Amino acid sequence: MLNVVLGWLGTVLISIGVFFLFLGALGIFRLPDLFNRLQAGTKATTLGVVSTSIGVGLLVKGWLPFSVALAVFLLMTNPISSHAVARASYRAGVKPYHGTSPDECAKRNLDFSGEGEEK
Amino acid sequence: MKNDTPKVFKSIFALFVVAIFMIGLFYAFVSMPKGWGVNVNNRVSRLYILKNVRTATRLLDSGKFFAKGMKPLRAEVPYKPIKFKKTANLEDGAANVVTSIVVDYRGFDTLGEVTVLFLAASGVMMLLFGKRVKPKRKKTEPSLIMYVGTRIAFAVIFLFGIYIFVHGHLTPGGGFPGGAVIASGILGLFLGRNGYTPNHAGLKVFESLSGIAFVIIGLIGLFSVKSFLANFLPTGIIGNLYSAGFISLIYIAIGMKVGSELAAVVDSMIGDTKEEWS
Amino acid sequence: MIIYVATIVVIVIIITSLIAVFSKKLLSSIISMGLVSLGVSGLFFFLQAPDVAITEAAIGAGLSTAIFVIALKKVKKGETKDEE
Amino acid sequence: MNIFNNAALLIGIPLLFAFSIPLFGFISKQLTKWVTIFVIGFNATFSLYILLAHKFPSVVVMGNWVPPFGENLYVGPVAVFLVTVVSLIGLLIAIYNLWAIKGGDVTRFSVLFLMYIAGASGIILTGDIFNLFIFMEITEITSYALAAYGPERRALGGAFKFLVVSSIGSTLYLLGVMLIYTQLGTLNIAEIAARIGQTTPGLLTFAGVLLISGLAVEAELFPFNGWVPDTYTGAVNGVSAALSGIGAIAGVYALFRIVMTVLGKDGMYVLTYGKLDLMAVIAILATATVVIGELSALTQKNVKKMLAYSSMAQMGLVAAGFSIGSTLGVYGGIFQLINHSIAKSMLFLIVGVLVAAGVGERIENFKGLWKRSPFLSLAFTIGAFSMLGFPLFAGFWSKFAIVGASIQRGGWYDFIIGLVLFASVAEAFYYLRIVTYIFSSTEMEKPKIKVNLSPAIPIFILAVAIVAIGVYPNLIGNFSMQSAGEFTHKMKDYVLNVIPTITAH
Repeated sequence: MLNVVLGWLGTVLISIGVFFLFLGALGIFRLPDLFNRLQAGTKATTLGVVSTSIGVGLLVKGWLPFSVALAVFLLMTNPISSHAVARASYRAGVKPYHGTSPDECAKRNLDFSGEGEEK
Repeated sequence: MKNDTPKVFKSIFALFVVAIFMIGLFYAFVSMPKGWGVNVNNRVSRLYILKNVRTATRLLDSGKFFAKGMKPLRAEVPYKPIKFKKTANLEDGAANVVTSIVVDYRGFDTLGEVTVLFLAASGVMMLLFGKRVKPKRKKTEPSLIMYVGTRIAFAVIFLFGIYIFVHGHLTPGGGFPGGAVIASGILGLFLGRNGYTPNHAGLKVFESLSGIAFVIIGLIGLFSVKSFLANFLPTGIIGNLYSAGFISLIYIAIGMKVGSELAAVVDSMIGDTKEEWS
Repeated sequence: MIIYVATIVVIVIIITSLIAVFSKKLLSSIISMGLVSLGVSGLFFFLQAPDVAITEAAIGAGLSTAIFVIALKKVKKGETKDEE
Repeated sequence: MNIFNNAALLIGIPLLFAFSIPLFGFISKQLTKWVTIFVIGFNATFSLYILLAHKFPSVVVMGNWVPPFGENLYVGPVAVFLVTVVSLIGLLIAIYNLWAIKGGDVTRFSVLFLMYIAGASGIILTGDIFNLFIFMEITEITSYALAAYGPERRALGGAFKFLVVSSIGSTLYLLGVMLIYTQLGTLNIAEIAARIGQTTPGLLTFAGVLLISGLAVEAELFPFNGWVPDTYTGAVNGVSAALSGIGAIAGVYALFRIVMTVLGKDGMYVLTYGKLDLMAVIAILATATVVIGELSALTQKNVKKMLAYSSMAQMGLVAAGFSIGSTLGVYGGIFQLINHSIAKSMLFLIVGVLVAAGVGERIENFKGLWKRSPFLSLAFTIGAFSMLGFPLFAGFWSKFAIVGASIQRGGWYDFIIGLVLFASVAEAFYYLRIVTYIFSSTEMEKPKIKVNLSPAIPIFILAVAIVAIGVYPNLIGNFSMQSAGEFTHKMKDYVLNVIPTITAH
């Protein structure tokens, strides 16, 4: 009984993951500028990969600890790396899509000069 | 410096050299016997284990195998055929066969490889040696997210690196990848905060001590089993954490060494130095 | 099945290595070198050498790419200093 | 306890101390140089003991796996003799470095210098074709870093050239090793040597060409020696001395161990399997090296560059001696190699002292040196006479042996006589030019050069060694003769000692 439930749960999780991965891919094709694409790529793939890996962990016996560890690691690193990419590209002078309004970064005039925000 | 050779000639020459090389390689592989690999009948193990070792001991005792005028070598150490199947199914007890080749059979090579890495790191540090100066241009301060995130990720990466080299004799991996993983975690720390400096003296001490540990393990083998880098510990039951003799010890030493060395290389590359010659 | 994946990986390796050779910018050369290393590590995995694959991924794709980028940055800094 | 099984210490102790020198560096920078001297001194005494005890050959087993399975060191006549020479010259250069190396990262310099000598010893001692590659890497990586040491910018250029050339070389060598491994399934030199006939001839030819190309980089043979002049000129003088005195020995040894023992046939004259007579190839390369090296050295005004080209030419002579293939030829080659490394390292050390004293590297600067420093002038003259093969100096006997070997061999090998004569004439021209400059008088009064004790000791010892060998050539001639057999009679003197149970031949 438990196996059946776990199997269904795993399948559903994998389906959700695959759907979000598809959405991420679609977003990378359709969205206009770097920041939007990055958002689509990261947000969708984070959820997609995490739920896929947990689903696989539920389906295959004994893989759950590994897949949970994988998911935690992905949750920690994936957003940070895309945050770093976005920040670096903004600083390097990549202009956001003109429909992006308001440009919070420009408005708040964030201190990028290197005088430390926090030490 | 200006180079007047036309580009076309250069390209033609390069193509010529590459073509010769490729033709040679192609010819070499075509002329290889069928099977694309080692001729199994001539394999080392067959030649020496299945056919010869039994008779070898006898012939060695009679001294027939030595050339005239040559004293028998290893006269004082009697020739012992290797006993396979000492452990469950492998002769040195490592579940990961690659590891037993790398550390046990060819441990001397591995010591050499570690030395190569050590020397490369030493060379980089020697070239970039100098007084530390503050960078003239101000660097961008990474955001808070990076700062916190890299620190948390570092713990996980560090743990993973340690796992890789401690389980080197059980699962794929070993000292080199483990050390590299640890070093990449430290690289993340560099990215996370400006002016992050690891403890230089600590890195140096770590590097030296782990290298010394490797050589001393070898020397213990020399003085206990009379052979440098010999496995002097019991091999245990295959698949256990405490098995395979000294392989895990050596992998721990290698992992610490590689990790601290690569971290030191990254550190000396990132830091700005000014040359000074007294 | 795995032979098709491996073929795709090999093609990717060839393309990225050509980019690494012919690209005008050193930075893109370095990045594509990292991609070559990643592909090679995948190939090692397909060829059932997980040890080598892990090592290649950690050193080739991760660490050496980073060190190359740092070195490039250092060299460029030196160039600008000389010009000034 | 048997001391010969402990020959692994020749590698192990330098490694142990190389790893721990950074710890000594915390105490004092000067201490690290003394540690280097101590360790190389240990190597020198230990190998000298083995050499004089006459109990080799012995096989040192690594990791308790007998030769074809694990790795082994082969402590044979050649290995012991060359290791002794390498560590003695290394010891002298380390004593010189005590004075010469200041500034920069002295700790790392000590590490690299120590490992350079250990790597060269490893190349000579090892009995495994892949382990040879590892030690080659060790020596080459240390050489790049050592050659780049120093405040001068040109050092970096020379080191970079060496880096590019020798990384290509070692890749080619590795490819050759791979081809042989696919054929025979073993990496042990003795086993490959015994079973080399089982390989496909075409593949063996290609593998042989790859191996020779890889090893010729460090042996400074013609198409692969473009790095020599710039690297030698750019490097600090102690390092140049080490490169020409130690690296050359290891490179030539590795090259001829592969060509003659691994790829060669057993017997009096070495021929090769496959479609190519590799010894003829070596002879052609050696001829080209000698001609190009000597002609380039003639035109140089910079003494250091001249020495570099001369070093190239001398290595060509060594290779020519080896390529004769008979025992006498190999004897001449080894003898010439030893003489070259003694004399050339001494000349580089002298130039180092002169540069530090503000004399300079140009030929004109040597004018009137006799009045400024009789000791250095005399030593330089001795070295120059030995290089050009003046009778009663060391170089004479080796050139004589090479000529004798080529006469004995006959056939087209007679041209090596002409080669040696050409080299001697050219060397006489450019070395005697400097010697006349040294003894010519100048009107300008220049201050005397004060030579410290630390550089004076090695120069003195090397000069005395040259004269001693010149007067009594058997001093090293005996050892060279003992060594020569190992290259030419590979089954009797090498293979059967390593693997007594071998059957396939």
